[in-house]
Amino acid sequence: MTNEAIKEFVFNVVPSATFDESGEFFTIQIDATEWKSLATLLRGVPYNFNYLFCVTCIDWKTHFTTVYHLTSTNHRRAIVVKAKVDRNDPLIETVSDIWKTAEFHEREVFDLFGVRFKNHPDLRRLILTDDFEGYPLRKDFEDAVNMIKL
Amino acid sequence: MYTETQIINNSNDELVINVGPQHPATHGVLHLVITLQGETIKKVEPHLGYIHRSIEKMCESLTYRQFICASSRMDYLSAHINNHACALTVEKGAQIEVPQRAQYIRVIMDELTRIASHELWWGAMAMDLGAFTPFFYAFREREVITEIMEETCGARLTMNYMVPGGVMTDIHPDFQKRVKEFIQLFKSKIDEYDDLVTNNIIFQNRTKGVGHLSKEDAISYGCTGAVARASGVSCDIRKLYPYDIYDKVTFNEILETAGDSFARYMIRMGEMRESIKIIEQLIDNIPEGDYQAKTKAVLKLPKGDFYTRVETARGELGVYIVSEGAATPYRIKFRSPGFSNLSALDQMARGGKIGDLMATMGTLDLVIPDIDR
Amino acid sequence: MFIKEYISEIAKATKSLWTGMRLTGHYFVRPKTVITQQYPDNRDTLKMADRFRGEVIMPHDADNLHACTGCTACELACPNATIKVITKFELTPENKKKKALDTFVYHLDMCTLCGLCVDACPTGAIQMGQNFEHSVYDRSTLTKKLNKPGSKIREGVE
Amino acid sequence: MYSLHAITHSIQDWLSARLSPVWVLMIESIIVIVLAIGLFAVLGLILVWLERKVAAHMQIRLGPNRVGPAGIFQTSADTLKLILKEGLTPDGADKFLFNFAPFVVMIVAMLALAPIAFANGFQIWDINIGVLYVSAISSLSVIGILIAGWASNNKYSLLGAMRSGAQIVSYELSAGLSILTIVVLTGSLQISDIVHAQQNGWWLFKGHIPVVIAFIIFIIAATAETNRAPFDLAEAESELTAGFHTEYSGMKFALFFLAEYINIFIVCAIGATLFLGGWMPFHIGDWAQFNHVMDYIPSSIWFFGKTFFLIFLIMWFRWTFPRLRVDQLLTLEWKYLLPISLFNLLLVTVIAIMNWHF
Repeated sequence: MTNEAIKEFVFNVVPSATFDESGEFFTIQIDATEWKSLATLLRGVPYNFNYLFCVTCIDWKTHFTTVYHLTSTNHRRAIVVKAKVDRNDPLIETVSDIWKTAEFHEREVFDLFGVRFKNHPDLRRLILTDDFEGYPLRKDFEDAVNMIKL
Repeated sequence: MYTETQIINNSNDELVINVGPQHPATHGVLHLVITLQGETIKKVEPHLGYIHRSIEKMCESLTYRQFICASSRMDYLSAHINNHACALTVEKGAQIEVPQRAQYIRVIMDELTRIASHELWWGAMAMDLGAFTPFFYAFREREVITEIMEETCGARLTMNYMVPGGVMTDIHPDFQKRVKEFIQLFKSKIDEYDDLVTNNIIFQNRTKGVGHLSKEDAISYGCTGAVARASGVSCDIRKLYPYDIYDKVTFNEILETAGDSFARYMIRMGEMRESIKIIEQLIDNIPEGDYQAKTKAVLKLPKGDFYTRVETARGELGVYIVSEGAATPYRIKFRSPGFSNLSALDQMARGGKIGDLMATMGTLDLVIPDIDR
Repeated sequence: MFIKEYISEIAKATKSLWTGMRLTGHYFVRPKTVITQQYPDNRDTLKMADRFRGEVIMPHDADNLHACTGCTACELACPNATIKVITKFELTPENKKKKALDTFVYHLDMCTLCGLCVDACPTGAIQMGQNFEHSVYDRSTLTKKLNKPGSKIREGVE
Repeated sequence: MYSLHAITHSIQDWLSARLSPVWVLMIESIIVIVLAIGLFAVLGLILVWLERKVAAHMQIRLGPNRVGPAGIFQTSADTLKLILKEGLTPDGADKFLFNFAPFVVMIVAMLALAPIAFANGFQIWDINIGVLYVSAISSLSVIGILIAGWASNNKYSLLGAMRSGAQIVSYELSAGLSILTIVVLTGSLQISDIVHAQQNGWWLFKGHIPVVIAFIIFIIAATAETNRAPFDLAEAESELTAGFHTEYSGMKFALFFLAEYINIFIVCAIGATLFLGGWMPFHIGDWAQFNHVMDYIPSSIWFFGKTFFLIFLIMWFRWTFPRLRVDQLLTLEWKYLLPISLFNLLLVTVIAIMNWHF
């Protein structure tokens, strides 16, 4: 499987996807709304990306990107999917039904960034207390009590 | 969270117990809410965050040299390997060539750390199952490693020995001699471990067939390290994506197929022996040369994102740095092995007894600061 | 057959238990294997490794001279603002203004003993000391001034 | 053989010559109570210290070594600390039962001490159903544990108490059956008879392999009945924090702790009496010279030596083995120990009837 093949495969599903081959992993950039359908296809044949090893989010101040690192235990090839999420209404569909590990990782992202995952079975704060206000890993988060400005 | 009325109104004889945050078996501040029916576990729900320090946020304000020492505080039992992962990521981004000598030292240190970590796990796991004595035997050998570390790195637990471009100081003149002595000592002692715990009939009955995790689940839950390898998933990063000089040494990736606690136990015992093998191959062949590459005073990573995977004692640690070209990272994500392994605990413990939960948790080798970060 | 299996099972189990008991018994009757170090008693013989990182110290020689130029490299290298270098301007014999160290403030209570400051120091003015007994009754005593009163920079250190 | 009969009888005679029988009984009871409590305190302290030392040396440590020579007064210091501590009662607990439970456990342990022969002629109460009495009394201690677990209003305590209930009820059986083998061989339930029956050799050596098997089963069952590792499920530290005594503190906790060690002493004393001849010195058949030499060692030393040997054995188990799981514990009893001890009892009965033993 080459990058070209994946490109074509993704292009058929998500025409608006852009690709980035400069980094270590082959990166697919899509919009949040298209993520779920792409994820289902990537998990299925022929690529069988069955192992989601990292889920995270980056706050770009104008928008979020949720970053999914995928690999497959069959052909050992990692790809990255970056989904652009609206910052004012951060909403993306969950993939916890496809990869169970996403359940915890998405809860963490929800906890620290406030990205809501649609259809997540148990979307609650994972690390912070239930009554915590704000999302600490956002760039505009200010915690007057605990953060020490140097 | 459960309110009191919820517990009382529970009609189907279920008992909700809080295991932790202070509990002898959770080794730290993990909080599990377990639902019991009699002694049988119906559900395990982890509550995290008691030791969350937001290292990721902290690192956003630290330079690329400084953030390495913060990573020691995640999985403090394999602090060296965490440091190694961070250093590798920075080197990848800044395109620093690491001298051969430094690579050898790093790998030897990694493997020593792995043995030390597994020793502690072995003792603590036996303690979870009610045997107290192994803990002290494990610490006796672990002490030798920490003393070697102390001599060379200057610290015993959070060494901060790796710097971008190599290691901070050269190895101590006695280093090779002491490591060889340790290898000799350890080889005789590991058989004692088998006598005391592995072959013990009570221990085997407690762990065999307990906390079963199928191969599919292990992959789906993103389990790594001994947990995944016990289910037959080949996932040793040292083998699959070798870093530093792991491609030059020969060692076996220990694999089991049973997927139960005993398989996880055997994997870790085997890994200790493999680590000894790796050290034996390297210890006499450390090449002469620089221990540190010349680097710029202010390290800056080019714009882009960098991801490194290394194999810690607990599994795969991923360090993901997003750089905007500044001297500090824009965003750092640590993909910690314990976090994913813990998420499979519910699946593994369900249907077992309380004692099984402890056995399963023991073989998961959870380090809570690693989960919470 | 069932009886045979039953009995061999018991025999195997008993043997495995006995192996374990023999090991603990082995150590029980050999007091020399005890590894306990009786800490406050062995203080005189206790020697820490040369590189052991116990605290940051600034060595002064017999003439009360140190090697710190006040360049603040350590302050910049420190991950958690443990070090604060306060500098002043001194007049050199040629009547030029020269930056020099006034006070080297070291917050031991914040220090993670990572050793980055020592690594960063260009003149080797600070080192890691071997003392590890830092417990005090008053936390404020952990904020230390490392340069001794009246100390000066050694000649020739730039 | 040196006997303590002379001392006890002279006290009896001296008192009855001066006082009415009722007063004699009263005064003798007081003496016995004082002695028993004294023995309790001393035994508790020594056993705890011993356990810590045994554990330490097995774990290549030194153990207590600061208070007194070799740390012998460490346990006294700990007890003093526990006495001075506040005894908390949880808010939702059943106050009366919560405070009552430690005493139940303690009193049961004290009662079981009555028929034990500490030395030749030194026995509180030589009841004719001595063995039956001890096994009946010692099974009562589970009631104290159940009360403690239930009254604490703590889920850990409740689970621990329930485990303890299941455990002690099961292991009573095989303990009883292995005691029965000796009763069958001796033909008496009286402790003094059992001891005297071992005049020409201890049952462990006289009774062939079946008695050895009974002895092993008895030791296992005794370990389980006293809630000691590897059968310490009732307090299973890593599972239930402290099991039934999670909520206890201060002196009430100390009573549980003490009772545990007294119970160990009692079961080991019973084991020593039944299988190792109690205070009876080591005799070989009719070899008079050898037996005579052995008689020079006081009988109390024989008794305590044997008992402490068994106690050491139980401690050795504790510091070597992992804990069993609750279902495995019951499997061990019902699938292994019980059938074996039933079959064993049958064998012993045959031996006794045919008079095959030495």
